[in-house]
Amino acid sequence: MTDALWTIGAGVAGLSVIALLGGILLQYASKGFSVDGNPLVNSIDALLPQTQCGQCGHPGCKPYAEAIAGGEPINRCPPGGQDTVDRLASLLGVDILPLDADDATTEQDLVAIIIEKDCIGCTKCIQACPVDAIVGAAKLMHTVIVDECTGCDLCVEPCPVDCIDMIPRPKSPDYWMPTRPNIISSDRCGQIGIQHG
Amino acid sequence: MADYQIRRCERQLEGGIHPETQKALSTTDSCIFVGDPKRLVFPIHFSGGGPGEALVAVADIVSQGTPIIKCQSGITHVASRAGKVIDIIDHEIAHPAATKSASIIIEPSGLEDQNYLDPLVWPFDADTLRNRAIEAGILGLGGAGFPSFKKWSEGMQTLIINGAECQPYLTTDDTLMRIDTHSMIRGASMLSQSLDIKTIIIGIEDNKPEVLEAIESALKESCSDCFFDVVLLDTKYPSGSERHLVWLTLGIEVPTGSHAVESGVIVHNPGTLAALSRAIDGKPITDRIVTLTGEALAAPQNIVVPIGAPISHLIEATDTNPESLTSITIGGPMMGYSVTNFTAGITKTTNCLLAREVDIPPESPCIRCGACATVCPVRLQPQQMVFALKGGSLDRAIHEGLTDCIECAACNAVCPSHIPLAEWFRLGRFEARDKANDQRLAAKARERFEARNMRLKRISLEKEAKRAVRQAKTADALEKARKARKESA
Amino acid sequence: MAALHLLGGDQLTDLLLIIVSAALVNNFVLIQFLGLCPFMGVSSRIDSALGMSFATTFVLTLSSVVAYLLQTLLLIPLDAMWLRTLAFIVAIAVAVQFTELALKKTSPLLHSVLGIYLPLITTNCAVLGVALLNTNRAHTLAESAFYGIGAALGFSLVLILFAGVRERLQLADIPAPFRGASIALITAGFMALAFMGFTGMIRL
Amino acid sequence: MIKRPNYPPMDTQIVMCTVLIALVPGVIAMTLFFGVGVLLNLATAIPAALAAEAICLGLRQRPILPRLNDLSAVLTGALIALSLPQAAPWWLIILASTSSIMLGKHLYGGLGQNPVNPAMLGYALMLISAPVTMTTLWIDPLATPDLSTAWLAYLGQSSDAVTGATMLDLYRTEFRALTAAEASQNPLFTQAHLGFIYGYEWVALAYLVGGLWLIYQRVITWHTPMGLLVTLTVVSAFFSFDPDTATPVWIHLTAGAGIFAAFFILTDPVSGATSPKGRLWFAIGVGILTYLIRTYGLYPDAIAFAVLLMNFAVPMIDQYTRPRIMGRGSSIRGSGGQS
Repeated sequence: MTDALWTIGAGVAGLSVIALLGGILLQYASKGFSVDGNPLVNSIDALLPQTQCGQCGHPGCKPYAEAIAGGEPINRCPPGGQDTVDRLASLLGVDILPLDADDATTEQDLVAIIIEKDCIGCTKCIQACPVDAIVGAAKLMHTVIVDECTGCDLCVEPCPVDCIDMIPRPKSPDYWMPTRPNIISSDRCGQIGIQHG
Repeated sequence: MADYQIRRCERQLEGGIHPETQKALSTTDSCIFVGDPKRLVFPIHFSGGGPGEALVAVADIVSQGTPIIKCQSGITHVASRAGKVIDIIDHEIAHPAATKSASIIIEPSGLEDQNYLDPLVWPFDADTLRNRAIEAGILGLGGAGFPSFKKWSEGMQTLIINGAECQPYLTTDDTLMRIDTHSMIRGASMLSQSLDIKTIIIGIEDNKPEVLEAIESALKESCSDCFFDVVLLDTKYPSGSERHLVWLTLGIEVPTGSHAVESGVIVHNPGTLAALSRAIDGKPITDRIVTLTGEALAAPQNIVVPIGAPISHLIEATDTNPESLTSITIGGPMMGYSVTNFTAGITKTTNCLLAREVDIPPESPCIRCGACATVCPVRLQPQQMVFALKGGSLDRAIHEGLTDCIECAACNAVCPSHIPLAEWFRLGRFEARDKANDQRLAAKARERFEARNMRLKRISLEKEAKRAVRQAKTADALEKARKARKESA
Repeated sequence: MAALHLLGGDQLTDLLLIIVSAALVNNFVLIQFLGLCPFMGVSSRIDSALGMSFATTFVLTLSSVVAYLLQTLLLIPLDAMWLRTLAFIVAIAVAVQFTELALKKTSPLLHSVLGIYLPLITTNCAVLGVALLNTNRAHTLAESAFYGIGAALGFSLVLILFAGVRERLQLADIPAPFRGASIALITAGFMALAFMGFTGMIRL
Repeated sequence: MIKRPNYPPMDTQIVMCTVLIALVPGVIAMTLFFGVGVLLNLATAIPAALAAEAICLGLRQRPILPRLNDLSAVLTGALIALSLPQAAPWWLIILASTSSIMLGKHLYGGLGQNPVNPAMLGYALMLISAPVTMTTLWIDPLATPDLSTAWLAYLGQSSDAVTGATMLDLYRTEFRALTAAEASQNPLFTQAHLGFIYGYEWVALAYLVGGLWLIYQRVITWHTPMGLLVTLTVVSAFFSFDPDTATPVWIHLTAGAGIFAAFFILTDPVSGATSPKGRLWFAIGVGILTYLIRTYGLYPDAIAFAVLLMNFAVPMIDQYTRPRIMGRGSSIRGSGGQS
C-alpha cells in the first residue's frame, strides 16, 4: 500500500517538477522571443498582383496579405489567378486551393478607359480609384492614366453616366511574343495548354 | 598612314562550335546593284528603333532621302527611292513575329530625285554626330538594329569594329569590309575622334584573309589619328557576339544585365560605320548589302538593294523563281528566322536571305547529355533551363540564368535529341521580360495605393481636427449665448 | 571499423560509430520508418527542408539530452520509470515549443513555411524514438547526445536529398496518375532501397 | 584513322548505338571466361526491356516506334544483363529487366525523366528480393561452363561446380582469415589465364578498351570514369596498409564492376550529375560509398547501391556545381525556390 502511494506520489511529483520547469522556461522564452508585427505580410504582399480591386473582400492587397497571414484562405484573389494561389501555397507551405472566382475571364489584363465625350466631370471615379490613376477636376473631363491603371474596375460602378469601359491593356505597337515551340507528347499537356500530339 | 598593329587573339572562346561555314557559296569580288523593285515596303513599327509614326500620307510624293517614319527613339527612316506613297496598310513584315503590321508602301518613280542632308564639316562635336545619326537613321546593321547614337556616351575608351561575322553562310560584312574599307575606317575614325576614343579594335575571324589585306592597305592610306588594333580571331561560332568579342579582344567580361557601353566599349558592325561615314557626307541609309545564299538559290551572291525592297525581288535577282521556295530564312542559319511570305520588304537589319532545304529530324526527349552545356559560350546549363521551361517553371529557368542567354543557338546545333533549345529560351526571355514588367507595374501600384491611403488618412485626420475645433467653437458660442441669456434673465 | 580505431581513442570511436549508425546504417526515416510525416510533408522545397532539418536537429539533440537528464536525475531516483513515455513527451513538447518561439522571432517566414509541421515535431515519432531507444540501450549522457545528433543528421540528410529530388520531379513528365504524393512515396521507397546498401556496416 | 567527331554524335539513337558497340569487347571477354550464360542474359534482358518499354508507351498512349528505335531500352536491357550473375535463371533476368524499365524509367515519365539509374535500380531490387540467387550464381572463371550447363543454369538448375561467389566476396569472407600469402595460393591466382592472373582482369581490360573508345567518340567525358577509378584506387590504397586484412587495390579495380560501372553505368547522363564538376563529385561519391559498402557492408559488390545513393544526391550536386556564367561574379547556387 505504501509502495503504491509512493509510486503515485513519485509520479505526481516527477511530472509536477517537469511541468514546473518547462513552464518557467517557456514563460521566459515567450517574453524573450516576443515579436512585433508580422514580417510575413510583406512577403505575401509581394506575391499579390497589386490591383487593389477589393474582390477578396479587403480594401486592397496589403490588407488581404495581413488577412492571409492571419489565416484567411489564399484563393480569394481573382486578378492574380491560379498562378498567385500556387505561389502563395508554395510560400506558406499550405495546400493549393482552386481559385475562388466566378469565371475564368478574370485573368485577362484589363484597363479602364473613360469615354471622354460622355464624361460629366463628377469626380466619383477619381474618388473610387485606389491607385490615383484617374486625373481630372470637377466639371471637367477625366482621363485614365493607362500605365497606372490596375484594371480593378472599381471606377465602373460609381460612374453615373456609364462612361467607363474596361478594355484589354493596350500593348506597344511593336510588342510581340515568339511562338511556343512544339512539344513532343507529354502528360504535362493540360498543364501548359498544349494539345496531345 | 595610320598607326596600326595586326595581332592574333591570345584568348580562346570557351564553348562555341565549328559549323560548316559555307561562306564560299556567296563570296564574290564585287557587289552588284539590282534594279529598283515595283514597290517598297516600310513597316512603321518594325523598321528598327522602336514603334514609330508615319511622317507622310497616302499620295505624297517623296524624294530619295525624304523622312517617312519617326521612331520613338528619335531615329528617322527615309524613303530609299524617289516615288509616290501609294498606301499605308497592314502588310506582311520580315520579322520573327510573323504578323502583319502597319506599313508605308512606296512606288518608286525611277527619278534621280534626292533630298539629302548637308554634309558635316570636321571638326564637329559628338552631339552633332548623334543628331546626324538620328536624322540619317543609323542603326546597328548587324542584325539587332539598336539605335547607334545611344551607344555614344562620353568616357568611352575603345571602339570595336565587329567584323567577325561568325555565322555560317553570311558574307555581308566580309563583302563590305573588302569593297567599302575606306568608308568603314573613315566612319570609325570620325566617331572615335568626336568621342575622344584613342583605340579602335577591328576584330575579324581568320577565315577572311582578303579582308585583312584590304584593311591593311586602307590603313596605310588612312590619315587617322587613332590607333588601329587589328585582331585575328579563331574561326569559331559565336566569336562575333558582342560580349564575346569584347572579352576576346580586351579581356573584359561585360557584367550580366549590362551592355558593353557600360564597360567603356562601343561595338559596331562594319556596315554601321560605313553608313555613318556616308551620313556625315549627307547621305542617309537608303541601301544595304544583303547576302543571298543557300543551296536552293541558282546564283548565290551579295547584292546592294534599296531598303524596303520585297524579298521576292531579291530572290529574283539570283535567277531563282520565288515560287520554287516554300520559305526563306532571314539572318543566317543559327539565329535567323523563317519567313514564308515573300512580299515583305527587307529592313535595315536584314543582312542575309538564306534558302536551303533543311531536314530537321523529329525531336526526342532530352537525355541530359550536356552537349549543349559544353558548347554554351556563356557557360549556361541549357539542359536544366529547358527542363524547367518544359516543366512550366519560368522562375526556375530564370534562376538557372535564362536571362544571360545570348540566343546564339549553338546548343540547337549539337543537341542529339534535336530540341529547339534556343526557341525555348527566346520565348522564356520574352516571358521573363513581361513578368518583370508586370512586377514593375505592381510595385508602382503598391506605392500609389499606399500613398493614397496615407493621403486619405491625413485628410480624414485634418477633417477630424477641424471638426473638433469647430465643435469647440460652437460649444463656446453656445455657452456664451446661454450665459448671456441667463444674465439677461 | 578497424580503421577508425586508429584515428582516435576507443571512446571517441564509439561515439563516431553511434553517429554513423544512427545517421546512415539505421537511418530513422528510411530504415526504421520513423518520422515519415515531416519527411513527406516538408520535402517539397529545399529551403523548407533545410529549415525543418535545423529545427529537428535542435529538438532531437536537446530532447535526447533532456530525456537522459530527466531519467537519471528524476525518474530513477523516484523509481518512476513507468512514467518514462509521459515524461519524455512533456520534455519534447517543451523543447518544441521553445524552438517554435525562437523560430518565430528569428525567421518568421520559415516559421510559417514549417507551419503545422513544427508543432508536429512533438509527435514526430523519431524524436520520441530516439529518447526511448537511448534509455533502452542504456546510453550514457554523451552517447545519448551523439545518438540524437546522429539521428538528426540522418533525418536532415535524407530530407534535404529527398527535397532536391522532389523539386526535380515537379518538373518531370510524370504520368498523371502518379503525380504528387504517389511518386514521392515510390521515390522514398527507392531511397530506402538504396540505404539498404549500408546494411550490416556497423553492428551496434 | 577514324574521324573523331567534333561534338557528340548528332542523334540520341547514335549515342545509344555507340555505347552498345563499346560494350562488345566486354561481352566477348565475358563470354570467353564466363560462358554463354552472358549471351543468354543479353538475349533475355533486351527483348524483355523492349517489351516493357512498348507496354508502358502503349499504356501512356505515346508513339511507340520512335522510342523503341532510339535504342535506350536496348541499352538498359544490355546493362542489366551484364550486371546480373552469369548463371542467373531466366525469371530473374526478366524481372530485373522489366522492373528497370517500368519502375526505374516509365514511372517517372520515360526517357530523360528518371532520377535514378534504371539498370542499377533493377539490380538492387533483385539483390534485395533474391539475395541468394544474386550472390551465389556467379560463374567461376576457372570452370567456364559449356552450353548445356549454361542452359540448365538459365532454366534454374545451376550446378555448384561452375558457380560460386565473386572474387570480391571471397576477399570479404574466406580470405579475411588468411594472410595475403595464403590468399595468393587460391587457384584463381595460381592458374594464370593468358598471362593475367584470372579472368576478371581480361574482362575489365575489354571494358576499359570500350570505355576509352567512348571517350574518344565524345559520347562520355573523362570526368566520371576518372573520378570513380581514382577515388577507388586512392581510398583502397589508403586503407590497405595491412595486406592481410585489406582487399588489394588491384582487386577493387578489376574484380568487381569497377571498370564496367565507371564507363557504362555512372555515365548514364539522365540520372547522373550534369556539369563536368558535378560529374566528378558524383563519381567521387560513388567511389567512396563503393569502398565503404564493399568493405563494411553485407553486399559483395556495392556499385549499385553507391550509384543509387549518389543518384539521390544529384539534384543537390547539380545545384552547387554550376559553372560560373560569363559576366557574373560567382556561380548560381540553390534551386531558386518552387513553382
